[in-house]
Amino acid sequence: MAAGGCNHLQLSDSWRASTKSVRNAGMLLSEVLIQGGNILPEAQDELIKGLRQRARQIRCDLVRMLAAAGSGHSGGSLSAVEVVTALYWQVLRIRPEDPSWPDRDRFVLSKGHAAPVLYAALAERGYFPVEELLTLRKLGSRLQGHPDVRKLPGVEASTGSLGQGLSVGLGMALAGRLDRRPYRVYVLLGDGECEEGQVWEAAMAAAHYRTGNLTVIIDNNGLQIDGPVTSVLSPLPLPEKWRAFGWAVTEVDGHDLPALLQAFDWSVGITGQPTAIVAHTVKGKGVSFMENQVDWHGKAPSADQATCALTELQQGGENR
Amino acid sequence: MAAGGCNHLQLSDSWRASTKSVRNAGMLLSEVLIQGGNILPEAQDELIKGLRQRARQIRCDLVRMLAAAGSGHSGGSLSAVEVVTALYWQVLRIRPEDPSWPDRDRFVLSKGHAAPVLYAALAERGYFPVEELLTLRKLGSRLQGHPDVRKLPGVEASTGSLGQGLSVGLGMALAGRLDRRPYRVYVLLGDGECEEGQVWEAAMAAAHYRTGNLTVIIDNNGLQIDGPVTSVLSPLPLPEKWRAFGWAVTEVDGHDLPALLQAFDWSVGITGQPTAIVAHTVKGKGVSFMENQVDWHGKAPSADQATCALTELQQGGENR
Amino acid sequence: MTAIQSRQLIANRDAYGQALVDLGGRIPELVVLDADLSKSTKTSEFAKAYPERFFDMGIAEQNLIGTAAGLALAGKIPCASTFAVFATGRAFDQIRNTIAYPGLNVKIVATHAGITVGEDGGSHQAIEDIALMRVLPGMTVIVPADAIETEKAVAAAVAMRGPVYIRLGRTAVPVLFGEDHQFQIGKAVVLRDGADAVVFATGVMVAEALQAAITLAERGVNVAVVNVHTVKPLDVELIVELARRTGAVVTAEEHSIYGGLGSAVAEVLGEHYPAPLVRLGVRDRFGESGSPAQLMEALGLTAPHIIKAVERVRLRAGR
Amino acid sequence: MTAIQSRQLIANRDAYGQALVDLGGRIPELVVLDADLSKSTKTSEFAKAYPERFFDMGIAEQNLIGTAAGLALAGKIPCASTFAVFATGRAFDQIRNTIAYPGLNVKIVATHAGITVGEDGGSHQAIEDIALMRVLPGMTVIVPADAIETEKAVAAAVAMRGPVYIRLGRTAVPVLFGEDHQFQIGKAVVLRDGADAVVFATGVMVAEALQAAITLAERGVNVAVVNVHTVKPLDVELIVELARRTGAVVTAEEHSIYGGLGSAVAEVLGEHYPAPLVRLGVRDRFGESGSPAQLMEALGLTAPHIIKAVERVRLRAGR
Ligand SMILES: Cc1ncc(C[n+]2csc(CCOP(=O)(O)OP(=O)(O)O)c2C)c(N)n1
Ligand SMILES: Cc1ncc(C[n+]2csc(CCOP(=O)(O)OP(=O)(O)O)c2C)c(N)n1
Ligand SMILES: [Mg+2]
Ligand SMILES: [Mg+2]
Repeated sequence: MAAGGCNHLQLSDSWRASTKSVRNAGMLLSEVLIQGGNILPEAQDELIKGLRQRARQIRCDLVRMLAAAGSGHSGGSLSAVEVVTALYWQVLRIRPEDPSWPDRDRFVLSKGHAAPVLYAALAERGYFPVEELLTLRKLGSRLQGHPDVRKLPGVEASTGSLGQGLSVGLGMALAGRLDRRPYRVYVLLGDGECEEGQVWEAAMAAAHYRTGNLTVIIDNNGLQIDGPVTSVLSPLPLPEKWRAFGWAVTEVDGHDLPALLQAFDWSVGITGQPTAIVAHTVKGKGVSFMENQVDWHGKAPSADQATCALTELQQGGENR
Repeated sequence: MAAGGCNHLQLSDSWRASTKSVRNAGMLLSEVLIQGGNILPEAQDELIKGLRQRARQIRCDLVRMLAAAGSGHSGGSLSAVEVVTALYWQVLRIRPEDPSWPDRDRFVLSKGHAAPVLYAALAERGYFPVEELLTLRKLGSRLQGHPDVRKLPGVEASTGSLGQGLSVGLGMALAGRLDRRPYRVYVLLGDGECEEGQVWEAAMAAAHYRTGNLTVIIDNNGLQIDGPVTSVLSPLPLPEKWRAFGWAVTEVDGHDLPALLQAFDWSVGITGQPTAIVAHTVKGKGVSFMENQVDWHGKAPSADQATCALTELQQGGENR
Repeated sequence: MTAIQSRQLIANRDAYGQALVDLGGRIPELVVLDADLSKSTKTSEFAKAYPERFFDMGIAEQNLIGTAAGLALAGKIPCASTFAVFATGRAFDQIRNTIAYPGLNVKIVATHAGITVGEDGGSHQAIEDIALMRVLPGMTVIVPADAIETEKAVAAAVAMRGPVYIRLGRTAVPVLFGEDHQFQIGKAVVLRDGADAVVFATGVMVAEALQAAITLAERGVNVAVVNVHTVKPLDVELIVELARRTGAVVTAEEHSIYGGLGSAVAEVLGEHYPAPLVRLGVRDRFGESGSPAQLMEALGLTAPHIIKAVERVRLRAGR
Repeated sequence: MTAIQSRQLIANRDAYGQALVDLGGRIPELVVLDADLSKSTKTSEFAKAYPERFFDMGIAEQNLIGTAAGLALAGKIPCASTFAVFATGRAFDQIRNTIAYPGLNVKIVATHAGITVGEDGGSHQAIEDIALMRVLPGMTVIVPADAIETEKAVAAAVAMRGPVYIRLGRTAVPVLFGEDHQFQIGKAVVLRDGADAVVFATGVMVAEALQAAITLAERGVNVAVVNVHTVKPLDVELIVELARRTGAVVTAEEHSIYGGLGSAVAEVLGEHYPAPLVRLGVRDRFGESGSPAQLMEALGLTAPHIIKAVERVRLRAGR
């Protein structure tokens, strides 16, 4: 296993063990970490290191699958890697071997065009074979251009038409409360997506129904398709808007894994009110020629570009 | 002319004269009034007295036309009477004899179910005969259940499907700016209507495009159809939401005519930013048995109820 | 042969409210959503009986549908209601992409469809909702003719898996059927047989068609009347059979002549048994204010108009 | 008789971008709006040429349409663009109530219609947009077949008063017509005459139909091909004439078989000249990811499928 490599890295056994024990104790590991619980400092370091490796692995998966597909959304997949990594390897209580476990936490990718990052996470988490990632967008594939809940295990909702996922998450959250199930619902929105009125309908309703089991993460990468969000049609300032709509809000560097874990822990602690995490991110993060480039929104790398990107990712080292 | 009566009152000549001269001087009378300009105090009193009489006249028209129609929206028409009166008799620069004058100010009744209050104002302002009000909702009438821009002069947009009027107003405001026309656009929204996502799409866009020529008035009567807005699906707090969406906001007692005039003057003074006036009102205002009664949202008074209501309105006196 | 069994008038939406209350007791997964029109759609009845399973989403139809989708994904059986014009039009993309595309188990039960909305006028009179729902792959579209059929349709919709659209009107309509009325989704019902022409009717037009048939029978013209309560999936077999038997086809619906029952029958005829057809419906215009009865008359949707249509189509068929 | 004049491939949306720039210079009232897809819809060309008359409304299709309505009410001629699935579905109620009901002078020009959207998959492939727009009273619905026709359609739409929907695809398609192509809204065009059957085609299917006709001619079957670029108002006269002349009718469209051209022709046949009909289109299913060519093949929308449809309908017509 090459350190910093882009192979299917496995986390070290010690990390696995520590994670497991904490999970079994009914607490989030991150919670323990942040609140200075009695976890060994090496385990903390190990956890974050493992997550970083995981994030890098997912970026490599993204580059490979997008290049193989020849089309797809690179920028907004890459910007969400840490958010998705934190969710799937630390936050979500899920059972990849039992995708319809009724008590599972739900993740709705409302910005459905970032399907590749969801697929990569699901594959790496064991929902389906990693090799299947290379069928992305091909005729007959379970990996549709936008997530299709009928086709792929682990996908919680069909998305792609922007602005609809929060309503779906709200419905799930209401059902969870009705059934007295302990699950939480997480919804990832784009910043451009926040221009859709339905987002605000759902935001208003979630606050009205005090769905404390509902958390939104906004991938605030500053870009949409036609340009920077501030020049196309500014949805900013986001925190003020969500607060005015009755949500508890925090802001975080969306590539800083410890900060993200802390934010997720914060969200669990808030009850009787939905929570929003505004994650400041870089579109195309991790591939230098894609970073902050609006043109890389809906484009896949060529084979050459993919090679460059993979090299760069592999050289990035532990802390990139 | 019975003082405080419910006939088609004409304002006294002195008021007309003073209004006219100030208008001719290119200023809003209300502006002069508020800013302590050199208008005679009697003219001030006369103006407000005239507007109050006008408002009462419109309430009487509403009761009569709704009773004649046998159906229609009483509560939300009555709550908007002062707002509409202030607009049509003081704020809007319009020419009833030339309804398509390109430089006219525009008023869009986004809460289209309050059509009766718009029709009453248009009739009283001379757009069409007052008697025609009694054809409301009848087959073949120009007074459709919800405003139809094709049918009735003075109606600026077809509305009735809630949440759409602000977008229309935004389009008009953008066109005005493009054509360098001096007109302003006013849009009246319901508080329940603010639950529609399209309202927030339009709000975001208007702020982005800095349409200083666009003013929203929210008829904050606290009720929608299924109950109080706070129990159905709370859109509150409204000022915070509009502010977070980039609007300049003021709050006002929506039945206090001097305060309304002041608010409209304030809105004219704000440039480079759209303005929102949150008008706190009473649904069913002026008819005691309708006030704050959710059941009077979409109901017309019977003949007996109308008689009661008219008596009450006629006894209300000058300052009611 | 069924005739109009009762002069009792009940609004289908009232039957819907009652059906919800009944089903709510038996089916714990049933949840109901509305968009600030629960008193009009009669979901308020369910809200009273099962407050914790009722969600008023306010004036926000997009979110109404999206939330229903989420509830369905979590195992609930949601019925989402509002006026037909807003249910289908304001939330079309939500129904399309979040419900129909994944085939979710959501029932959209809309009231105030058609021109019998009356005085509210054209902005509130859905004449396109059947067309909108029919074009969605996998969507079942039901238009009950009376209170009894409404009750059975709602129960059947809740009992099946997958998305269903049920179209109800505002006004009270004659009760046509008895409690023993057999209702099966997708199975049209011959209410009256006849060899001289066939009228395929749906919703409020079924009663008008029956009346027209009675009048015509007095004149010696025997017209079959078929209640096409399910516009999708269409009972193709029965339609072809009746078209073959009569050779003269009329459709009658309180809906645009584009995209609804008339189009559906035209498609079947073209592809299976070409025959002269007259479609009765709203002919490319919006509704307007007026009483329901005035509008039905003005827009040509009453029994006398069906009679004329039958005469016209028989002429064309060379009878 | 026209045949495929050129092997040149141009996407209709590119022609749209060009048309906007041309018209922008001549028509000062022309304004263009988009919803964060200007590079895809090609309204970005207009934005570059006339920045002050271009409005990007962000990802907010409802407001896109509503703002266009307001601009029209103030005397502008707005062209509002985004993907077809969102233009028609996400903003249906806005188009219905704020544009079609008052008959406003707004042109909705949508791109990325149909399954040739390709890899983005079913959520992005509008197969219902024609049905949605056709049911709206007074709405003109145009589906150009190539770049030349797109240019002329856009110019004609801007020149007429009232709401128009123009449907464009994503992919490059063969240029069929020359600069001298006569285009008139509502007038279908016989591209190829023939007495053995008629294919009424629209949009990308026109080229497929021509190809099918050429192959069939080699086998001695002479098929008329009609370019029905205007689905509404429909050229009823021409359709009846061709149906009468051939007695065997096929329709071909990159759209659901419900509510689009196929239904429109079925309606005309039923009401004017009953004749055997086969409708080619998407048969009650959503699209999926794949290349445009793969999908056209998989969903049965290529020349060979048209040939089979012609054979089928001729068999039914007893030929
Ligand atoms: C309703 C809808 N309108 C338009 C689109 C086309 N579209 C896909 S991605 C995108 C931009 C999204 O921007 P943002 O939400 O900021 O996503 P990110 O930057 O994270 O990729 C648009 C307009 C869509 N998918 N859905
Ligand atoms: C899109 C839409 N949904 C629902 C309705 C039905 N409706 C008419 S009035 C109304 C309540 C409006 O409440 P509010 O905006 O507070 O108006 P007001 O209290 O001033 O009458 C509703 C739900 C509608 N007209 N349009
Ligand atoms: Mg973004
Ligand atoms: Mg209110």
